[in-house]
Amino acid sequence: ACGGESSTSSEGTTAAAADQLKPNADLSQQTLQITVWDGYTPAELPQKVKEKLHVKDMKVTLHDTNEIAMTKLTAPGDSGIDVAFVSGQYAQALNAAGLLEPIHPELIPNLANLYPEATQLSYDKGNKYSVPYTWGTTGICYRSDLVKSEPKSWNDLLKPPSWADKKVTMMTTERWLALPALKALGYSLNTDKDDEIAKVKDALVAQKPHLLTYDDTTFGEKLKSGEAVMVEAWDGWCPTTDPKGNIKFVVPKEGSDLWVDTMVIMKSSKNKEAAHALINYILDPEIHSWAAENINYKVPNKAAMERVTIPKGSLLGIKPAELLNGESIIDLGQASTKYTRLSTEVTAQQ
Amino acid sequence: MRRSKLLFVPFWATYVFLYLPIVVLVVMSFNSGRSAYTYEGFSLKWYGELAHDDRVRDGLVNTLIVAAGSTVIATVLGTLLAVGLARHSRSKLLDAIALMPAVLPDLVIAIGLLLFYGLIALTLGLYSTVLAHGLFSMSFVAAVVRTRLANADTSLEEASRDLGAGPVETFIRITLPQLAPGIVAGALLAFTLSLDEFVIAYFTIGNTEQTLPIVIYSMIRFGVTPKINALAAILLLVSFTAVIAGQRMTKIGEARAQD
Amino acid sequence: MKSEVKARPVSRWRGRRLGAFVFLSPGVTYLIVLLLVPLALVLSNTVFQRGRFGGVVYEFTTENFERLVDPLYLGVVVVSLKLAALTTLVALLIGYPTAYVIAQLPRKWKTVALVAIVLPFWTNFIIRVYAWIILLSGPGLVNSLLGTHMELLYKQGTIVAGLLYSYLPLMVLPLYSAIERLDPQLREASANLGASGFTTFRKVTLPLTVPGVLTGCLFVFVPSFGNFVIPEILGGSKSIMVGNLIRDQFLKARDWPFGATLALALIAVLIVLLLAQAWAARRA
Amino acid sequence: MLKIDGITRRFGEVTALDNVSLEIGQGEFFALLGPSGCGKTTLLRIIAGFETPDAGTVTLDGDDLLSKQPNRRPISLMFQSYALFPHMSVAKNVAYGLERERLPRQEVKQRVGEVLETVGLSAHADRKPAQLSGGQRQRVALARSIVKRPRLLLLDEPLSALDKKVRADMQLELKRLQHEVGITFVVVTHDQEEAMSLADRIAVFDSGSVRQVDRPVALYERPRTPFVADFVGANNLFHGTAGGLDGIKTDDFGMLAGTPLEELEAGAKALLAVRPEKMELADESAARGLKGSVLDVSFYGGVSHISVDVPGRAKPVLVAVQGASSVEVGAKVKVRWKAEDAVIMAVDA
Amino acid sequence: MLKIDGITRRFGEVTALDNVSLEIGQGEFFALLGPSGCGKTTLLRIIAGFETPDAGTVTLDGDDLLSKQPNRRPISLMFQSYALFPHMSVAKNVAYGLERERLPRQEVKQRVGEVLETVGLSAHADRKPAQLSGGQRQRVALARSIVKRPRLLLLDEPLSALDKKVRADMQLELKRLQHEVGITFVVVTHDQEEAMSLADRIAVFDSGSVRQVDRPVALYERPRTPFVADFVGANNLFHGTAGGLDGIKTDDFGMLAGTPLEELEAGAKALLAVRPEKMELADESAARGLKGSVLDVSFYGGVSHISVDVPGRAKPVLVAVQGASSVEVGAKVKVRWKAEDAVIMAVDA
Ligand SMILES: Nc1ncnc2c1ncn2[C@@H]1O[C@H](COP(=O)(O)OP(=O)(O)OP(=O)(O)O)[C@@H](O)[C@H]1O
Ligand SMILES: Nc1ncnc2c1ncn2[C@@H]1O[C@H](COP(=O)(O)OP(=O)(O)OP(=O)(O)O)[C@@H](O)[C@H]1O
Ligand SMILES: NCCCCNCCCN
Ligand SMILES: [Mg+2]
Ligand SMILES: [Mg+2]
Repeated sequence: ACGGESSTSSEGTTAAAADQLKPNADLSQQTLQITVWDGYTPAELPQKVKEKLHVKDMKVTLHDTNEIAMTKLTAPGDSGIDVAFVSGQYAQALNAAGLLEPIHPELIPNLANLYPEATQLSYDKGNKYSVPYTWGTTGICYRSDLVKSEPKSWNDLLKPPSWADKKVTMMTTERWLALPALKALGYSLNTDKDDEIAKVKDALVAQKPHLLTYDDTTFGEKLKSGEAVMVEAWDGWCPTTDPKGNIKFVVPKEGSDLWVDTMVIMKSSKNKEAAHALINYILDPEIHSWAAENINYKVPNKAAMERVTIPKGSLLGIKPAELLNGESIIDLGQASTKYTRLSTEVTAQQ
Repeated sequence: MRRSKLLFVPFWATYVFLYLPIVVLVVMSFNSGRSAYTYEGFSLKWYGELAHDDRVRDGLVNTLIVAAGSTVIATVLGTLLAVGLARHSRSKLLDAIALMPAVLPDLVIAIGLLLFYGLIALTLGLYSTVLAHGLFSMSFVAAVVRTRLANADTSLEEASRDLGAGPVETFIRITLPQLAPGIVAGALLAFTLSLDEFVIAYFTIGNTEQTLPIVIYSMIRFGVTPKINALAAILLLVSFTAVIAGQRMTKIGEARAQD
Repeated sequence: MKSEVKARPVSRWRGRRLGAFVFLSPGVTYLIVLLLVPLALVLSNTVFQRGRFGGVVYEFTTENFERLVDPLYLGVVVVSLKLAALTTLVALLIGYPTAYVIAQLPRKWKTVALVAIVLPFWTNFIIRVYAWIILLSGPGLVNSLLGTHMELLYKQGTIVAGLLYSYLPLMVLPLYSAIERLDPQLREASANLGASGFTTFRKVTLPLTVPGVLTGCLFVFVPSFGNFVIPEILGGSKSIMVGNLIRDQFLKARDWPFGATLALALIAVLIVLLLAQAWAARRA
Repeated sequence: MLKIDGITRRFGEVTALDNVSLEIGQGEFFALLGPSGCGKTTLLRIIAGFETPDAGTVTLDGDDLLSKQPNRRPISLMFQSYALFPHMSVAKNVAYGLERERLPRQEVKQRVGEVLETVGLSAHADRKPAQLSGGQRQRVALARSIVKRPRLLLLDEPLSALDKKVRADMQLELKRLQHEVGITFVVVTHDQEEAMSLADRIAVFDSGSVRQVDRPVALYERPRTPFVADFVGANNLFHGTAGGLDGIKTDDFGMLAGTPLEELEAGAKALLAVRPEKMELADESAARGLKGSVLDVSFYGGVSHISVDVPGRAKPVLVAVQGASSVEVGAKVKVRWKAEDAVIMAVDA
Repeated sequence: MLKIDGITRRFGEVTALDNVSLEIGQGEFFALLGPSGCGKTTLLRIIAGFETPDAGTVTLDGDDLLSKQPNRRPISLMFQSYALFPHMSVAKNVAYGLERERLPRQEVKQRVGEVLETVGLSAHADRKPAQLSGGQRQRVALARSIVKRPRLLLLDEPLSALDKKVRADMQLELKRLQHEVGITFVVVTHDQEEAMSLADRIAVFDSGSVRQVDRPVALYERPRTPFVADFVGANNLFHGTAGGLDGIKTDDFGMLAGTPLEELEAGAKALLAVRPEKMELADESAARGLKGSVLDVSFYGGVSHISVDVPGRAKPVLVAVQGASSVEVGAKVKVRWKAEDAVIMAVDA
């Protein structure tokens, strides 16, 4: 939490003086280039945007991970990107690096559609430079028919019982690799204390022989096939809606995180009015609800969520208040290397 | 001379090893279910889905453009480089530098080029990837061609010079045909590597273009689906057709040359 | 007469220089602009500090090099060397006979066999790697066929298999190129002097194709050594390699200075290998 | 004994060997002589196992050779193009065959040393083939094949790149090997003198077929076919029809004196052959002989060849005399010979 | 005129050429003769531009040759190892040089056809070198270098793989080229007869140095150094000390008759040389001559060589007689010669 404070008040926001933007700019003179995860926006979005906003053109680049997006966005030279989709702590880092255009709320009337909770996220209180797109938490996803007892604690994953030995997976994206142990040990997700991180490391190294594998993307498949019985998972990617109905999700009793994927506008953009118009358009309940229905992630948009019919077993029903129980992950600046190091040290262990 | 039968064991083993996963991919592409592991019945629906996927089609076209362009650059420059290094240079350092792009991790090249293109404020596009792929492909071509130049009998080149051909003409008419199998092997390698290359393409391609590996990489994050298998199968089919057509063309070409 | 004697070395040199210029300048220019300059850009980072939020702060430091010698990283290097060496060895053992047989095939089959080596690679690297998961995973094909439940994935052996699968053509093609040009009479002479097929191979064919062997080994060893995708997908990230380390610094830790330092170390190892290769190839 | 029976080998349209049969005795020095491209190398390659015949058998002391792998045949072949191992030193090249027999190192070293001494290359033992001159390479190839002392030694033009002196030494050495070690030799050579002086018997080939197999003197003095008469040694040939026991009838020169090898039907086509050294150059005013004028005098060291243009003959008549000759170009002369020095043979229709 | 001046070439320890100087006239047929490895090929390669000398100059009609690129020299070299282009047919190989001169297609075709006819390979025009026999390959190499009709033609053992018949044809062809086209020839050959009969002048090399340059007959009959006497043609050599105008004094045989080439100081070391064909074989009871017994009789076609063991001499005396000889091995004989047939020369200390 303290990390969050320090970074929101850091050089980024203060240094980046807002451009004067014209509310009535001629959008037909502007084009849009966005970068986003594959499948994270509707395929027909560019077409619709062109029709609705009358921008000259809109193109979509896809990125696979936050990290790759960051590399492209932070490289010298003009990335050519107007709007980027990145997770909260990365938006925070981009802003700290002075790369983001402050959000002009007057150009995004649809901000009003957001849950109030979604305007008070610790990496960017007040949505000064980012607008949330989806949010969720991390927990244990498991096969209810294959576990002898339902997991309740992160320790069930960290020290799997014999029936789950070599049938559990963890994510390696470093902050999420540390999450179960941090929470199990009762530490903050944003700790930069060396002794705490050392303890986390011990726990993870001890866990390693009992793992099936590390897996950031296909853990759902492994559960379905029965190779794994318990996995660390983001809520939306835990296939609880599988017709067989034997996959369940639980947030362990020690607590978990609140992650947010956001939209940001690059300072280098030459189409800032159009960029704002795009974000505003996406916050339209009709458009935004598409994300919840198609990618199974909750959206922080009250109006949108109200349109969604929640299927049986879906985690879309988790309420914002519950989500806020999770600790927001924020960028740790220099100290974030400690987590890289942790990840390296754990995986390098033979 | 009779060849030892024993040698055919590793020979066939190699092909089985290379094709076993491919066969599995193709079979699973006809899976009616969504699972990558369990075959649930025959279906062509994944091919149907693929047919409507513009991203895949555009990616394929871009990939072929990049592979063809970079192979041309690499084959020409790499062959010249190989001959230059073998015949006109004694510098081991130059030898080593010429091999570096082939052996540096993709990522280092990718980051380097990203920085470089940024520094000179180049607007990225397909061509920036063509140049980047040309870089490592050239190095592969040069290395493969050099394995043929090693110990090569220089008296053929001498004979050509003696008969009045200048260095360039000798190169084209004598050296090049001698090197042909090496050049073909090198070009094949270059084309193949470019078709498959992801990291460098990712960092050097313009924001509006994607190559197939980039498309696939993002499609595959949730694991293999039969749609991706179908894509692999189609790629194989296209490759086989291209190769067979190529064979035919060379045969016709050779027949013509005989006349 | 005297002036001719003087004129001679100069103009001979000119002739040679012209050849060197014609053959070397295009490739060398390309290498300088697109390899050396970008590398210099990356490597210039090694002496600077990571910015607080990633990026580079242009303040001199030796910290990156101090970190480099940490036993943790050395351990990763050792594992990488081991896996890459094993991959190279196996690739050579099955790649050589394969290339050898291809080189002896009748002309029309030669091309077919050669193309068949690279054809699978015209699909896609990641798809092919995933195909191995289909084959080897718990519910995968091998286990179904054998009726077993062995865990075949996520082991160092699986990484080696994956690397082998990915880089075998890089072994076969240079070997083919080298073997193809051998004078068949040399093998005949050897047989005539009483050497068995194997002895002929060991004493004549192999030594004469050393340049191809060296190139093939380099082509397989180095990308194996620097690979990060296969340890991740097939090894389940349980054993990481140098490539993963570098990737993580650039893409996860956003610690470019340290990533560049690791890359520098890798390049140094490579240069040693490349120089050794160039030396051995020239000797052969 | 090496028995070659009915060997045929075709390369596409070319028939390199056409039903060749030969028997070569144990310890014999056998030479193959014939025009360039007549199939000599092909025959050696079949015996050594590098070429498979389309028909025929080859046996060595009764054992079928063709079914054996090349390295299992007790045969050394010296390749016409040497086929030296470029990556091995001269000594290593020569030692190669011995090492395959697992001989003790010391013995290998000694035998290699000896044979290099013999071929005069002791000083070059450590050089690579690329650092040798043409003749030196050929001697390495020779050394490499003789050092094994195989039962059968096949030499394909073994001395063609050597000067007379070295060649004479090598010839002596081959003879010595034949006598001391009892090796059977089959040697291809285009050098007739070499074949004549070395070989016990010579087979003359033409276009893939054997034309005559005989001892050297018999071959030279009693050629059985026009081809052999023409090919072996220089010869002056006259065409005509058989005309009894002591000559042939020709259109241009009337009756020419000679000795038929076998009885010929009167009127059958016949050929009369006189060796240049049997030709005598006589004064224009001599009683007998064909009139002509000296066209050219060539000095060949030990002998001189005088070409005499005889009206009525397309080719000049060749006369050999010892030493340098004093006759001048343009001189009018007569050429003549003794009836017993001229051979008459039948010409196949 | 080709002028070679002070050419030296070393390979590491080996001095392949040691300060060689030669002048070869326009249109001359010049032969290089010398033992295997004496530097002949190296000299041709320097003239053609594939080897750089460590010292010395080469000029052609006054123009410096060494500064010219090989392809700019008006010279054709026929390589000892042929160096045929394996990927081109025979016709293409031969046409290569002409095409470089951008001659009209029709002319190229015609000239290639002619030269292939000359070397007897018209039927093989479309084959690849790998499909040819050794001798056929050599003829392609020859055809390829002569078809260009360069000012200077360098031939390195051009006929070594050919049988006598084809070789004689080729020799005639070379002579014709020399006369009709006026090409200057420098030919390396180990075949002394060839050198003698073809060349206008011959240079005898030994270990990288020129020992004698002379017209064939002079070289044969008046060798100036013991090396030349021994190397060129067979010779019977006797060592002794100069003993006036008509012989040398020897330890074993007393005074031997001969003719000194130049005045020798009495008592200086001297060598007497008698050619085998100048040797006479006499009855044991003859008045003059050295006593001996017949060791061996070899038949060489036109001549026979008789080795006579003469007590007191390590090497047998060689006697050449025309035709087959009737003398028997073991016979007691005497060998003798005329004083004017024996050459006496000085021996360097
Ligand atoms: N590249 C080389 N390295 C070392 N020595 C060499 C090299 N080339 C030639 N020689 C040596 O130089 C000498 C002269 O060689 P050259 O080829 O000129 O001889 P040659 O007179 O042509 O002999 P031959 O009649 O046998 O062909 C030989 O002793 C040979 O071994
Ligand atoms: N691989 C081949 N393909 C086609 N023709 C061939 C092949 N090898 C040899 N020939 C032909 O077969 C014939 C016999 O060749 P071979 O090499 O046996 O001749 P040779 O008697 O050794 O001649 P030389 O004395 O010239 O070496 C030649 O006419 C040659 O052109
Ligand atoms: N790394 C951020 C975690 C949240 C999941 N977002 C991934 C988006 C891919 N659909
Ligand atoms: Mg032959
Ligand atoms: Mg030579």
